[in-house]
Amino acid sequence: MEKQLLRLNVNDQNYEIYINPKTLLVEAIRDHIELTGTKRGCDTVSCGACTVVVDDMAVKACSVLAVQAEGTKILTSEGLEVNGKLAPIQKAFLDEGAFQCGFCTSGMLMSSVAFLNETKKPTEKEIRDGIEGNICRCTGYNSIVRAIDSVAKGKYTEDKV
Amino acid sequence: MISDFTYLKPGSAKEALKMLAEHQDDGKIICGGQSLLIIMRQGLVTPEYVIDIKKLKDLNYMTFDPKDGLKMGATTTHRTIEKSAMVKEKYPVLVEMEEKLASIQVRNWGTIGGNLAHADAAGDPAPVLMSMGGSVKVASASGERVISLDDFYTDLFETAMNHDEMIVEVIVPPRPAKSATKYQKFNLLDSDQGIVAVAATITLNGGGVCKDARIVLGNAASTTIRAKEAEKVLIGAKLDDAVFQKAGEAAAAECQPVADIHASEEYRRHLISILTKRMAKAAWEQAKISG
Amino acid sequence: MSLSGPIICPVCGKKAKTGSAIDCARHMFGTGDQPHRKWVEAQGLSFIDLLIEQATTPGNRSYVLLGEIIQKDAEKREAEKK
Amino acid sequence: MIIEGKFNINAPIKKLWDTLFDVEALAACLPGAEKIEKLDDTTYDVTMKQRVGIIKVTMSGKQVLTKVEAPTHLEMEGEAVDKTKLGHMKDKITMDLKELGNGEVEISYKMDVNMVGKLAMFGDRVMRSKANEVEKEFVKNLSAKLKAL
Amino acid sequence: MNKYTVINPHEPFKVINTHIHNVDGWAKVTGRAAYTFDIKLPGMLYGKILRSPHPHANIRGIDASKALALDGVKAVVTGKDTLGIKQGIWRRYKDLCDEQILPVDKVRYIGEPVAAVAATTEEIAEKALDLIEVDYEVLPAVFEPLDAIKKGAPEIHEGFERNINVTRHIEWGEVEEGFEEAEYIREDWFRCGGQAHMCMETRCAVSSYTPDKKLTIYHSNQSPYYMQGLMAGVLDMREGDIRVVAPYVGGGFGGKFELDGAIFCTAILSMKCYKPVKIVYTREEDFIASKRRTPMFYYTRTGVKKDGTFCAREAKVFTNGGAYTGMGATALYLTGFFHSFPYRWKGYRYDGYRVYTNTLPSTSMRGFGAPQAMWCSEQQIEWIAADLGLDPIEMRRKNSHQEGTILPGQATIASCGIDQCYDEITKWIKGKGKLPANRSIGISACGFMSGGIFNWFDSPYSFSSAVVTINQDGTVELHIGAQEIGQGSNTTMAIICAETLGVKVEDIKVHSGDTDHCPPDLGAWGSRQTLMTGNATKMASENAKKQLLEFAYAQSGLNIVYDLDIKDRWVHAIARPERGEDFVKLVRKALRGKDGQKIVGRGYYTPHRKGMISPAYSYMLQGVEVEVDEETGKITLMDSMTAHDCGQPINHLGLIGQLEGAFSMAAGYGYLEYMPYEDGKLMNPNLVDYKMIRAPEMPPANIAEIDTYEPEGPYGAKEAGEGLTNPTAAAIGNALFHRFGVQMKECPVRPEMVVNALKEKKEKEAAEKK
Repeated sequence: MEKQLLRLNVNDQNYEIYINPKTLLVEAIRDHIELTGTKRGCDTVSCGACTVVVDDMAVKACSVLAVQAEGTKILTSEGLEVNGKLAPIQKAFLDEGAFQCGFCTSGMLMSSVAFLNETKKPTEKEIRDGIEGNICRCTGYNSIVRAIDSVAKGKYTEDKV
Repeated sequence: MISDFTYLKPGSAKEALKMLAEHQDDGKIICGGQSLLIIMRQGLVTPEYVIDIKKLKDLNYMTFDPKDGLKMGATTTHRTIEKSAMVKEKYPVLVEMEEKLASIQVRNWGTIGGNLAHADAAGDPAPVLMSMGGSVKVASASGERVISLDDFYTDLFETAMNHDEMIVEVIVPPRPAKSATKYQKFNLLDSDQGIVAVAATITLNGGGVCKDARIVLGNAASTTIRAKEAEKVLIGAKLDDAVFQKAGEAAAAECQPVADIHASEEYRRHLISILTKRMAKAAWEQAKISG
Repeated sequence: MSLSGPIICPVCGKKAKTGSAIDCARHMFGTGDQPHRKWVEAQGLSFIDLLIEQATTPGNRSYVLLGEIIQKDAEKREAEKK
Repeated sequence: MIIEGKFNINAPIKKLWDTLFDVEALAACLPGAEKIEKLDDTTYDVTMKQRVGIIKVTMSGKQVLTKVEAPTHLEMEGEAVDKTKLGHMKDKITMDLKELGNGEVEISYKMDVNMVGKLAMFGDRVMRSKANEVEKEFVKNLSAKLKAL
Repeated sequence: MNKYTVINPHEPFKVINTHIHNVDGWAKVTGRAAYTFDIKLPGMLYGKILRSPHPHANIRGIDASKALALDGVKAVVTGKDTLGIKQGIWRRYKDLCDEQILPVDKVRYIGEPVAAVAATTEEIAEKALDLIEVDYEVLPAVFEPLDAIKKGAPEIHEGFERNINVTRHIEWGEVEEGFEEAEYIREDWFRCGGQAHMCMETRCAVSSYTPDKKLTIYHSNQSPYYMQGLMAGVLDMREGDIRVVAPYVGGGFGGKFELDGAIFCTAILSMKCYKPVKIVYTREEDFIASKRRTPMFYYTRTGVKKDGTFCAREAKVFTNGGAYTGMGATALYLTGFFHSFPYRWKGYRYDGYRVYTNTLPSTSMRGFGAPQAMWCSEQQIEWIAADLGLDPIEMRRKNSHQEGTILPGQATIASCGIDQCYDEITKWIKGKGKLPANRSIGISACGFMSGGIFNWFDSPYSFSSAVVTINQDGTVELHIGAQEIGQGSNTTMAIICAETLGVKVEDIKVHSGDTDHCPPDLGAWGSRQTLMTGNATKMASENAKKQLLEFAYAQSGLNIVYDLDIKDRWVHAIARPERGEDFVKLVRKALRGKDGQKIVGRGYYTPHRKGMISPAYSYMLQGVEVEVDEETGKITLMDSMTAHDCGQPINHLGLIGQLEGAFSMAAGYGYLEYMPYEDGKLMNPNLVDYKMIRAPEMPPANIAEIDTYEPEGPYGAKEAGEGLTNPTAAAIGNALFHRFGVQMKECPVRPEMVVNALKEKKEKEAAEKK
């Protein structure tokens, strides 16, 4: 199959890649752009390890064709930290120990970021529903919920400047 | 592994229909792709042409007027419906249903048209929309027609659409006075599809008697189905717990569920009877207080 | 007939826990290796069938049955010795 | 996976039995049957095409009669592979015909189907629902055929 | 959200049990942590494995010529390309080494590898699989242990009559006397299901064989040292010629310390074409062809006195071993051992039989046999209490282990905080007051080991070892063979090292997961690393510190009766802490004094005279509040409380994470995670149909941390995080018992089972009325 040129904007950086149109967004990001923070954990759009933020929305990158993401702004876990400065959600994950093996963490962070941008004063239930598309086999989720909650409650506001 | 295909990106619905007319059975419309890409990855579906309508602005709209009701373009995402203040006011059950549909990621990218066209008997929107008397407008290069959801599903993963047709609009009639719809699915995890699901719409007359009832069952047969026997029990009756119980039993008797690892046929019937009873009652209680 | 000493496993010579035949039977099931199994089979019993019976039905029928055979065997051997 | 079912046909049992063994007639009645060919006394070459929504499956393989007690009992075994490598299946089918006395014959069948591969992912739900549908269609076609004979 | 209580905390440490970020944290939250899954080497090929569609079949022949002709295919290997060596972790017991990863002539379960392909892309490799023709002779198969043991059942392994793979027998105390003394005896039969490890990172490996006959393997595993040894065995190479690197590992849970198809097939493919080869299992492959928790059939008989004093217990167990032994023999032993826990008995007896079947092999999984043991034991105890009209908590309490309890020939309990666990759980239950009608509480007790004393691998090395090197700038290199798989062991070891040396955690660089650079260690299993590698790390740190302090003594000219110590990078006399010197300065002087040699401390640990099972035991109680929809049977977890005696906690955040994580996995085992088989085929090998707890299903996890002191552990530490996988399922069962009076004997408890049990109960009651 003839490859076609695709322009993607990932973490504020423009990339030009040549892909087969059947390439999934997660494959474009991992295999072509070589940002491997985004993971894959299943083949059934179940686990959320491949979650990235597309135009401010959390999306599972294994359920989107890369060509469908042309013209959007994509954010991955590598784009959260800027010049060595961690984003509030990253700090909160460290403070709460909201990860163990770390394989789901990138996806979990991206779901959290999109959720926090959208929901200002979330209840615990809303936070849990906000990450229900992401499986974590290690933590039992509660530390992740605490991390999201602490960001929502403004614990890291001074960092936002 | 997904098999190779030619990717087509039409600029308008009209162009998309032209492509579809050209490729017919070899072409496949993709919108959110949340269901399609899974089965394509499994190699179960191998289209030669994939026509991407996800970004079509002319299919992405939501309008409401008291006479015609709610009209949603096919590419309206689940999340848009869930977050719409208008939908929440006019059709609160749609918001309740959407909040329980899979996960935020899926709702962000997946679309109402794609969901209905996929024709999964365990899908969430179909029972609710069918229960509210909804229909879809399907179009082909040669014209448009409106199909009531009652007639839309013909078999497992099959619809009344021809190969050159696609859903362009979802239509929900205005809610009658003294009417309410309730929906619940039985699942093991919050984000799961239903092992079974029931949507119930109850419309009351002035005297509190059931004027109309529409009971729709999800995943209780090879397609989403109306539980017409259960409806008969309800219509014209003065509603009380005994009637709801009877309606539940009727629905359980008329549905045609199959067994799988999650539930036996018998247990599915049992669940249908419980959920039908509960949803009919919940809809009745809400209908009593609604304008 | 009573034995002069505690029951000793006819296969490996291990002294039964309380000296009784039923304990020796338990020891045989517990060890379950080829020599022990072979001994049981040689008595015309099916080791595995006894085991399944013991594990899947109430009571201690298999233990008792094998215990009786071990007892008889011990008695026989003691008599032979004499 | 075991699929069982039962249906009634209004016809004399002998006629029914013969129709079932008439390869051409059977192929015409069985929905999706693309080919049924008799290879020898007990072996048939069968190709069935089924469609589940957008998924197309074409299974082809051999069915072997393992027990025939005319006109009441029939057993067969077979194996088939999907053309596009979606998977393969093995089946054991038992069929019993019973005269009900009112001119009707009750046909009961039991299929023990074992599927491997991607098809198995869809598994039970699809197979059962499809079996149900095929049965209905088959009964309709067979009844019509018998009437016409 | 969650309540966290600490009971009898010890003197505060400088580093231990303070709020320390995970040392791998920054890499994991920035997406930079590279897993085996992410590795791409120059010129790398991609491999795929062809798997058996049959549960039991002879391989008559394999024709790969069409596959080899496909453009891009570089190599195909089958069993014939291997040495055919049967492998297993039981190097001491050859009989139990029964698995050829690529079998030469016979397959024994659906999904077993049959051939492997290496190609330039994954897609080509997958296409090539379809072109390999395998001629199978299908054999009759058997799937359930109680069928496989019957006369006439198919023989799965030659010479294993009735398919009995392993038997294990435990007996101590006076069992018969105990039963004679008993005034009430209860017998029950249980079934426990399997469970998938479901690591987020599926099994994967990259192997690179070079012309100098050296093999480098990147592999997602729990014990690089085991992998090195096992691979050397199957390839007939020297261990030293194989380097195994386990970079960041995306979860293990007991499922990644045996050879898998990925590591074996990449290695032999790479040896065939001298190029790096990568294989990543799909999620489906990971379900059908990795291993699982052992399904068990349990019979247990318990005798007690009317006042609730426990007398004796005996159990018989048949386990579904699947096609190969793997780690399953140990699970068979440990389930029997922990079935007696945490109680004192006059006598205890256990007979366990592991049976081969034509299903996925069963192996170790977090809890290692104990979750099954507790599912049966803790429910039966609850029923006995009800039968006798006794308070279940008080009945448990009066029979529980204490400090000094001896299990003859097996174990001596040195530290035990279970009494306080009962107090905390009682407080939690009382604090709830009257529950709504649709809710109930269940509790369950448990004890678990802190590191297994099993040298099945026949290693001549210490069980754990560590090397501490101090650089001239005061930074410290800590080399350990322990494996970080997410449980936080690197952080725990850094904490122990920093505390012991008297420096800060940021001074420590931890090196692990590489057999070329780290000392041998048996790896991450059996809750062993905190205690065993912890002891080795402490010893190595003390050793380095002592060398440093020798210089400090020499140069300070202190009176010989003064003791020196280091805290917060300050070397000082304990009696006069203000008198001292900066750590880094001292290090520089010491290096010059040692002729420029770095200070290197060595530490090692192997348990001695600690019984047969483990050097130490932790204790815990789990309470759950459960809501059940009586009509649909749906189970919802509303709240939970864990009281855990974990010795001295080392890594505070790690401890919480381990307890919460163990709870979620254990609760899943109790009511969600179900592995149904049909004709040997797993029916739900995907994350749509295999249900696991997600964020909305997870209840608050309240924790009471009970700090005891374990003399054998580093700073008094012992196990936390694996043991809690054990009691939870039974706690859920007990909640159902209290609500409805139904006795659930099979786990996981699915809603349909609840509905059926209630129906049965009603029918029985109606029949009794008549």
